[in-house]
Amino acid sequence: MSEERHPLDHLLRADRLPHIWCPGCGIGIAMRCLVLALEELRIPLDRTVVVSGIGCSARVAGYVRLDGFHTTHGRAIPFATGLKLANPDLTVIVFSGDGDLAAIGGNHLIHAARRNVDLTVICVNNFIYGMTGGQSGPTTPLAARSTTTPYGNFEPPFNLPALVAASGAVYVARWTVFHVRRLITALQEAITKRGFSFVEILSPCPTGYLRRNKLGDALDMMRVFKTQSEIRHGAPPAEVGIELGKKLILGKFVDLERPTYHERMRKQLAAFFIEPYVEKVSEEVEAEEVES
Amino acid sequence: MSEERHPLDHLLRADRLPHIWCPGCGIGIAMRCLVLALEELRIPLDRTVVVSGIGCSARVAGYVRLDGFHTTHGRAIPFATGLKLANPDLTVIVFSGDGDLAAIGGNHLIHAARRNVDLTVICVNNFIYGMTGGQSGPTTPLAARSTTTPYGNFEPPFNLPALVAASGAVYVARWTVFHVRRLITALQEAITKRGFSFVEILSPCPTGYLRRNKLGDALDMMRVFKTQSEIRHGAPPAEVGIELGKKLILGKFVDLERPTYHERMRKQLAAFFIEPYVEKVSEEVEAEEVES
Amino acid sequence: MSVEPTVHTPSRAVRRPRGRVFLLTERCKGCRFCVEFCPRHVLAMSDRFNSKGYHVPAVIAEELCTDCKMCELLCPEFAIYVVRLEEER
Amino acid sequence: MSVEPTVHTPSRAVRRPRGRVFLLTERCKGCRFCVEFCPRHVLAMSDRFNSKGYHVPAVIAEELCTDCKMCELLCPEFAIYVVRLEEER
Amino acid sequence: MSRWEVKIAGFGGQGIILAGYLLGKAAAVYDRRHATMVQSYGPEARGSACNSQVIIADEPIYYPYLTEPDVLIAMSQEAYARFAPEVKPGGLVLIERDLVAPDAGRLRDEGPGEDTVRLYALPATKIAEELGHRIVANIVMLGFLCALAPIVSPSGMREAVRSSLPKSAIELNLMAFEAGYERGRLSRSADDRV
Amino acid sequence: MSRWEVKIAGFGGQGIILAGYLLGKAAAVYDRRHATMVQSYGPEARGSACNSQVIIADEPIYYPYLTEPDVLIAMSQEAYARFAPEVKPGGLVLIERDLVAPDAGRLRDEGPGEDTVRLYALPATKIAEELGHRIVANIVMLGFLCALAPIVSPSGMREAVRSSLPKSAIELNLMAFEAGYERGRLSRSADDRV
Amino acid sequence: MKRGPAVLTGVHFINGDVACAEGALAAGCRFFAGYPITPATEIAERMAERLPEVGGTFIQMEDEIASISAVLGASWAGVKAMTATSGPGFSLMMENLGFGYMTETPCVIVNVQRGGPSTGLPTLVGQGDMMQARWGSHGDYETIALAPSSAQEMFDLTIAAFNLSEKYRLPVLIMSDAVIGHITERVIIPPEEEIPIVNRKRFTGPRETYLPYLPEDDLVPPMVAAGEGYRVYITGLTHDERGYPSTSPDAQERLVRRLAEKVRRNARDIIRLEERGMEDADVVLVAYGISARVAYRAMELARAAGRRVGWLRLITVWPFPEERLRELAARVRAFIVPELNLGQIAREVERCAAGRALTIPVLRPGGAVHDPREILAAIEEASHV
Amino acid sequence: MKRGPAVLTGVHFINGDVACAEGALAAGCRFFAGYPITPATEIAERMAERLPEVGGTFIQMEDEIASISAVLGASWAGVKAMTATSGPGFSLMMENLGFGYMTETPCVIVNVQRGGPSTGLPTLVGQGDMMQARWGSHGDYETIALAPSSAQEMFDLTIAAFNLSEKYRLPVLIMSDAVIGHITERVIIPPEEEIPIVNRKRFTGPRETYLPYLPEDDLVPPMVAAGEGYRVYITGLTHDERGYPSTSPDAQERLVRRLAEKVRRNARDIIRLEERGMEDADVVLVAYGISARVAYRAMELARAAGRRVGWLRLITVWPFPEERLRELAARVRAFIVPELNLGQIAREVERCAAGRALTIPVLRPGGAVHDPREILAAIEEASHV
Ligand SMILES: Cc1ncc(C[n+]2csc(CCOP(=O)(O)OP(=O)(O)O)c2C)c(N)n1
Ligand SMILES: Cc1ncc(C[n+]2csc(CCOP(=O)(O)OP(=O)(O)O)c2C)c(N)n1
Ligand code: SF4
Ligand code: SF4
Ligand code: SF4
Ligand code: SF4
Ligand code: SF4
Ligand code: SF4
Ligand SMILES: [Mg+2]
Ligand SMILES: [Mg+2]
Repeated sequence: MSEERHPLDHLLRADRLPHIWCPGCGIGIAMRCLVLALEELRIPLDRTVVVSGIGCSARVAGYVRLDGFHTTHGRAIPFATGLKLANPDLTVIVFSGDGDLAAIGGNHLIHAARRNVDLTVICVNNFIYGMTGGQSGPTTPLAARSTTTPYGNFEPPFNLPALVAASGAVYVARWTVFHVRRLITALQEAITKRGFSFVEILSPCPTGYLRRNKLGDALDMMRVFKTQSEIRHGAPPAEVGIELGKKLILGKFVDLERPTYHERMRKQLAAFFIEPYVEKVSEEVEAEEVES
Repeated sequence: MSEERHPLDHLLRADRLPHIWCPGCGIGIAMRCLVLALEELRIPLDRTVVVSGIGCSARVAGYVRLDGFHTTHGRAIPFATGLKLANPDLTVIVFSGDGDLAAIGGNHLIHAARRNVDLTVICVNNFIYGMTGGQSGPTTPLAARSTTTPYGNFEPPFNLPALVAASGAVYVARWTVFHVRRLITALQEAITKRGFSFVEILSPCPTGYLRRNKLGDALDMMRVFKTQSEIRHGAPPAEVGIELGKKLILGKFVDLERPTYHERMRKQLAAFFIEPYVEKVSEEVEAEEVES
Repeated sequence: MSVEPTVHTPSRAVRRPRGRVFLLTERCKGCRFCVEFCPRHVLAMSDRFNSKGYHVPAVIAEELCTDCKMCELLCPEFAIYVVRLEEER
Repeated sequence: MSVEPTVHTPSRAVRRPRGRVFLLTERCKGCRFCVEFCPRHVLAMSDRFNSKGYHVPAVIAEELCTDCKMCELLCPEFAIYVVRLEEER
Repeated sequence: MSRWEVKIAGFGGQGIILAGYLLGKAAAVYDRRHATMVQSYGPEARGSACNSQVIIADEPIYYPYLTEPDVLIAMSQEAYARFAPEVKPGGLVLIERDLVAPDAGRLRDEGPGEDTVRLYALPATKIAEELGHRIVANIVMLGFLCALAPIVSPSGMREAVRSSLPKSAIELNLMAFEAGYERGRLSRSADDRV
Repeated sequence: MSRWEVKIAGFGGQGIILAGYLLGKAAAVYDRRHATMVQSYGPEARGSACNSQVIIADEPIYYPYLTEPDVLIAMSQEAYARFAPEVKPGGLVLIERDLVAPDAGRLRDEGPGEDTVRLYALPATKIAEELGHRIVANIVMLGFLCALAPIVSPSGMREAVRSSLPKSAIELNLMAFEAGYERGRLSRSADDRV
Repeated sequence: MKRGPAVLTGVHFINGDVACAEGALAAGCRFFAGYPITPATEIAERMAERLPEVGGTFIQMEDEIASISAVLGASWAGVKAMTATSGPGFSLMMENLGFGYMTETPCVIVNVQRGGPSTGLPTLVGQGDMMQARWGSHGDYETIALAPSSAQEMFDLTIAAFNLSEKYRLPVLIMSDAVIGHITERVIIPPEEEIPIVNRKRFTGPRETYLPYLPEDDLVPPMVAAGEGYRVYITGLTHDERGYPSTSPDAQERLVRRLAEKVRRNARDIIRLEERGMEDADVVLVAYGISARVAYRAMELARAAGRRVGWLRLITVWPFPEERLRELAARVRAFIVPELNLGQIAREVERCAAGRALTIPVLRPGGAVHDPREILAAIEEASHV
Repeated sequence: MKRGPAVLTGVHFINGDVACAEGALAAGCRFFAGYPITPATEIAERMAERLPEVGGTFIQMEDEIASISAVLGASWAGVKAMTATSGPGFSLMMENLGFGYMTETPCVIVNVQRGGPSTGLPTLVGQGDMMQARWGSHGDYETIALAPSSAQEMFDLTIAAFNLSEKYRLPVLIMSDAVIGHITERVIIPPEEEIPIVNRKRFTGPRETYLPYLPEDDLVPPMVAAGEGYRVYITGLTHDERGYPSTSPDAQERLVRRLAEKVRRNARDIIRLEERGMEDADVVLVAYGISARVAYRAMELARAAGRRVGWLRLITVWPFPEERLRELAARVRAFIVPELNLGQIAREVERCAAGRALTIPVLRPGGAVHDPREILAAIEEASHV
């Protein structure tokens, strides 16, 4: 009962395993689902890029055997936007944490959704800032304890699916690391979807979140994922906010067609460049009176 | 037919008039509506503060005779949050432009709405970056020309009411600078509302937007506001996106009750501090293994 | 078009409010909002320039003014305002 | 509970797939997901430690394994995997 | 003269910067000389005082600010009041007649003297309006200037107009230039000089 | 001795830092001496090697790193292998018996010599488990240390435990301390010494 | 809700970050806005726990830009306010830090430095942000930056930082490092009444006469808070004494010069140094933060070997103690500057030495402190030139 | 879609911002991400118009942080990329600029400086960000910064900046100013084939042998692009030659030293200066950007008055031309440094002068350039000491 290579090792930087995640951390499962989704999709992996910010979840970019960019905290999406726009042939996947994408990176998230750039954003929501040791974040449930909410959190969390849907995302889904098969399917749909797609993955952080909130260990959280979830495809995003003690609503909430950034760009530009280039006084010369 | 003082001069820094705004610019009207709303509300103006970022609209903070803070581009909301949290007795009004609040400042906008801090955010949407001379922004309609979209804009704009509603705002309304009386009422409601309220004000920018888009002058835009608007109170925010050639949907879209940041804070903290203070090894000492 | 029963308070019911229009010419930037949106056509653009070179409006029919304050409310420049006249008896 | 007509291919219909479980012990961190969520109770935690001091699971009933791969899918460590056995004939 | 310093001044919206630009472009691109233009304007988006400073020379120009303008084109009273006193003795001052009232004093040409300038007035805006749009008053002024001083070649100016403006505007602007130029040629002897 | 350098080393999660903290606190707060603790750990959130370095002295401590530890508490094989060689000749090495296998060589006490240390082994985790929870193995070790070397006063240690831990944990930790201390007192003459 | 004492008088064994938080509370800080980042997080965590106990406000913002903005806002509400971060967050704060200098907003910003550049070495020490502290925001201004060398100083200097910031109306920086932030040491917190507290000068005259940017003799204008009825207008644009924007080069000259001069002219009041062995020194170690403690050890070793070595610890790093350095340069042979960067403060030392004394940087880019013997080697070298 | 020529060969009368954009296009830049800000906006506006004509991509991002992040991303897609901003936006870019240095990402960042600090004087000139260019991001690193003095140089140096950035794999800064950005001048664009273009060294060997951070003799590692199959892992953490994160002080030493050394060792290749009258000078004006042109006028005036004045224009400001300054310090009486700040480059001059020559800063905090007579006065002063 022991052999050298895991069947997925060729898709991983196996020389870096074991990874740094804690026992019971769900990020490893999320990473496998990504890798499996990619393998089954049979898209050219040489042109598939994973971009992350900073955080435990963001370490995924360094474990998958793909081009991986571990950027700065919160900036994975604009970096990915630059990659994708400069080379539209790339499949660009952003994989990062809830704090990274929705706290410091929240603005990039909504703007990328608005632009409908063809990116897939995968957000590991572990309800906490894992890497820095368990501070609250924009997904921490009300009343939860964290090192920065020692008396219980009193800031309501974002409903991320609602936020990205209101911003313009064309594909929005939520699963947990327990729902591996469905998650793999969702990732495949998201990756193949043209435009901005978003998958939220609920995941246990025993070290930073569960322990402090007396929610047991990672296994207990997995049991919660198993028993307290309700799959409601097409649920209105506004109704899928996560509240302690209520069912976790999972499923595919948004899947619609809208021209992507590139599609709109091509269409808009096609009307021009009929005449040869002529140097003109651009209106700047007259825009003498601008400020700030 | 001439007299020294305008009846509102006492609420303005009249020594700074005429203001810097262009002929036909709507910001002056929006400013008057704010001033009139405040005057009629009879709240203590000594404790009313206007905070702005940078932009033409943001100059309002320097013309009203109130405590005014003209902060940095995009940062009016967090500055205002600091003011309000440090002194909850203040009435804190953020007044700024669409670029300031929704482009560079977009993250603060959604987070403040999420927290439901008791702020009133007034956003002058002139569809453009006025102060820097007419660049496109996150509210510029599709196909519109600007100095940075010389071939027509191909980024879909935000639907701001939908964005802030999805983020948690308790009061969301949209009016134009033509609808002065309704706007005044809306501002009064927003200011008296407990929690995060948001009022979008559509306003002509003849210099940066109309001229370049052959939409005539400010007066033409005012006529559009008058004739092409449809008031639909309670319209679902998702349905009020602005599209060229379609009716402008105005009205009060959201007005609901949700505990404010301060209310939740007080409630959450009330359960503590029953025992006298004891120095304890906070869990930090054991959180030896954190990073980044 | 009011369908409410009219209470006859003879001395007031027939009178309509009247206003006197004031203009701070040096503030005006000639946007014409006041002229366009005055429901009683009290104002018109004049040939006059102020010192910044902006055309300013003129009052052409003050007697029609109902003190509705639309001009005042819509002026971006705080350049025009209306004072209600004592009611004529 | 299939309501489709069953085609009798006798040698296959009665056989269920079987798997062999492999464990990369040095990767395991003892989270117990594989043990808990194996529908056939093929695994159990053992007393053994790996060199990092984590308890690792043991295969206690490999013959029950249906190669459903749940253990493999849920292992956060890429520490366990299942290989389908040649079907017994 | 191998070096010209020209100041064009007025309000935002009068095409002050464009005028400076065209002048410089004519010199730099079509007359193949060195030229610089720096501009200055206020914080307002519209209507504040603004000016452009153009230097044309045969040598590279290091210091791009005027030390003593050879020419001032004043399109507003404020511009005139502020900048006329700086003009080099014997220099040229062109004013928009309907917007600027010149004072007495040094500016009257009372014979060549230490402290005098040559002052010409032109109703450029009126001329422009007659041509179709007041927006080309600046170009009328440029034509006027071209005729009164050998700063740039008229052909260079025409090329600058042609190569710089949107197609639809070229004709009107060329007409404005010619109108100004014509007035300038006449003025050299006639009474446009104040 | 007026100055003690103590290294406590093991894995994240073994309470290595807490042990160092309590030791330092006993010295600084209750024995009123100077004390510093610096810690070191890897990038992993859990399970990587970590250690704490404690210096206790009567004088202010400028350089807070150990130059030659007087005492090493090794809670893992890795820690033992890495740090035991650094211990000062004649110094004290305490190991968690069930996790560390000491090598032969310099560490055996073959009579006082240049290159020897005093090595004691204690099944601290087992003792802790017997008391109720393996988490207090670190405190067992501290008790053991207190009995074997006059670094801090036992009463100081007890106070440090009482003032530092959540109420619910104090009793267990004090029991752990006493258990270790008792074993240490016995060991001073007995066979816990390896 | 006020349940805990603000000043925890007594003897403690706490780490530098916790001591910093306690110092802030003792100084009267009642507002903290921050964003977690190793190795500064414990300051926020301590504040999160302690501020509600004393009736203050803690908020974790969405990022560091929001954090410093909220701190500036709170300061204008009349409350002493602070944030704490490390390199990446410090970089993000640069724009709004400049707003703080321009609007003369008192507040304290703590940077617990880790190894850089970029994400670098999150858990390990560095001192690479020392020049950034001086030059990191656009435009020119003067700042005050203090560099603590112990947990005790994390407490003491945080109080000093608040006092300086209130006195001179500007953001004051505490440039700590990962070792000093995490070192756990004895910290003695004195009784409340023994802690000197400086509060901003308040204007209390009639509204009509108040000019928010009219300085007094010390070049500092008295301040008011929002809500007090003075109806101030505060802008990051260049402004005149009324606070109104101005685009005149003169206004720029007056304002920006004064912002610098109020620090420069008061340099003697601001600068703190600690010195040892200067009487007979012909080589002087110049260091700060954890490096100063390592250098101290090197001095001990060198003195034991008969070298005449002095030790100058920069407690105030900015404004740089030019005067003292120039004095020393005239009489010592060399300065040795050990730093955990590629040579930042060493450049300042070199400039002040003006060729009169040698400057020998001893550099490591971070990750670990020096081995005292590296410094010793430089002393030997300097003693032989 | 490719309809316009990338290189607009010919004689133009354009402003510095437009020339900068044209320079970028001529250098091969095909990606621009930016955010409007006076006085740099025209660069973005020109790029918005021109890039689609040459098949490139222009995007206006939501802020400056996003802009620089997108630029770094585009560069890793193998495309030459640029952004342009002014002080406030430059400050916001600091964190991700550091990521660019750490990951050795070629790109060009233009800062058209205006009066600061903070919002300051948006439309008016300043040179207050010169030290920020060197020290603005946390941690220690070396940078390359060029200071154009004319519209022509906005064109030329933008090409040079791209070439240096490609050659040495780092973000290169163009530190322009509001006058140079807006000055309209004759700009001569040479034929395409006369423009020297440097492209990053590409690795083309077998995948297995590629180590993304294994430097060659010039200390620069060859680069690959995302999507080429090399499966690189790029991180802002301290990393080894494989690009893998490492927390060893050794890895830090090797990486961070090399990042600095690759600039320092190649300083001669990087540094460009322009000099006049140095043969007989006993006073030397040291200046850059618009101030250099003003100083030139002062030199003319002084020479006319019989003063032996030299003129040294810093085209490369960082790395600072230490060597040349030290040489000159040995033989001239004084350096005069006119700057539109409170004395930034003057400090570097002072440091290099090492007491051998006097350093006389002539300072204005911005809003307007110097009157040449102010500089003349300093020359007179220096000539009399
Ligand atoms: C600018 C900046 N601020 C703060 C940090 C510190 N930091 C690193 S990861 C992190 C939070 C990570 O939380 P999340 O994105 O939820 O990821 P997780 O670790 O939970 O997977 C923070 C605050 C940083 N690296 N950079
Ligand atoms: C950090 C920073 N980036 C850019 C700018 C330049 N800037 C000033 S105002 C403005 C846009 C203003 O647009 P908006 O908020 O819509 O206000 P408007 O002028 O249209 O009222 C920009 C980009 C700045 N001041 N600071
Ligand atoms: S801290 Fe939480 S998120 Fe990070 S590795 Fe550990 S369990 Fe996972
Ligand atoms: S530019 Fe536009 S928004 Fe700004 S003042 Fe002019 S009209 Fe108003
Ligand atoms: S008050 Fe009404 S009626 Fe009178 S002038 Fe104004 S808009 Fe016209
Ligand atoms: S609305 Fe005001 S600014 Fe406009 S024309 Fe009338 S008075 Fe003048
Ligand atoms: S494959 Fe399925 S049945 Fe077999 S051990 Fe794994 S989980 Fe159990
Ligand atoms: S799921 Fe993986 S890590 Fe967890 S116990 Fe099983 S083999 Fe070990
Ligand atoms: Mg998280
Ligand atoms: Mg706008």
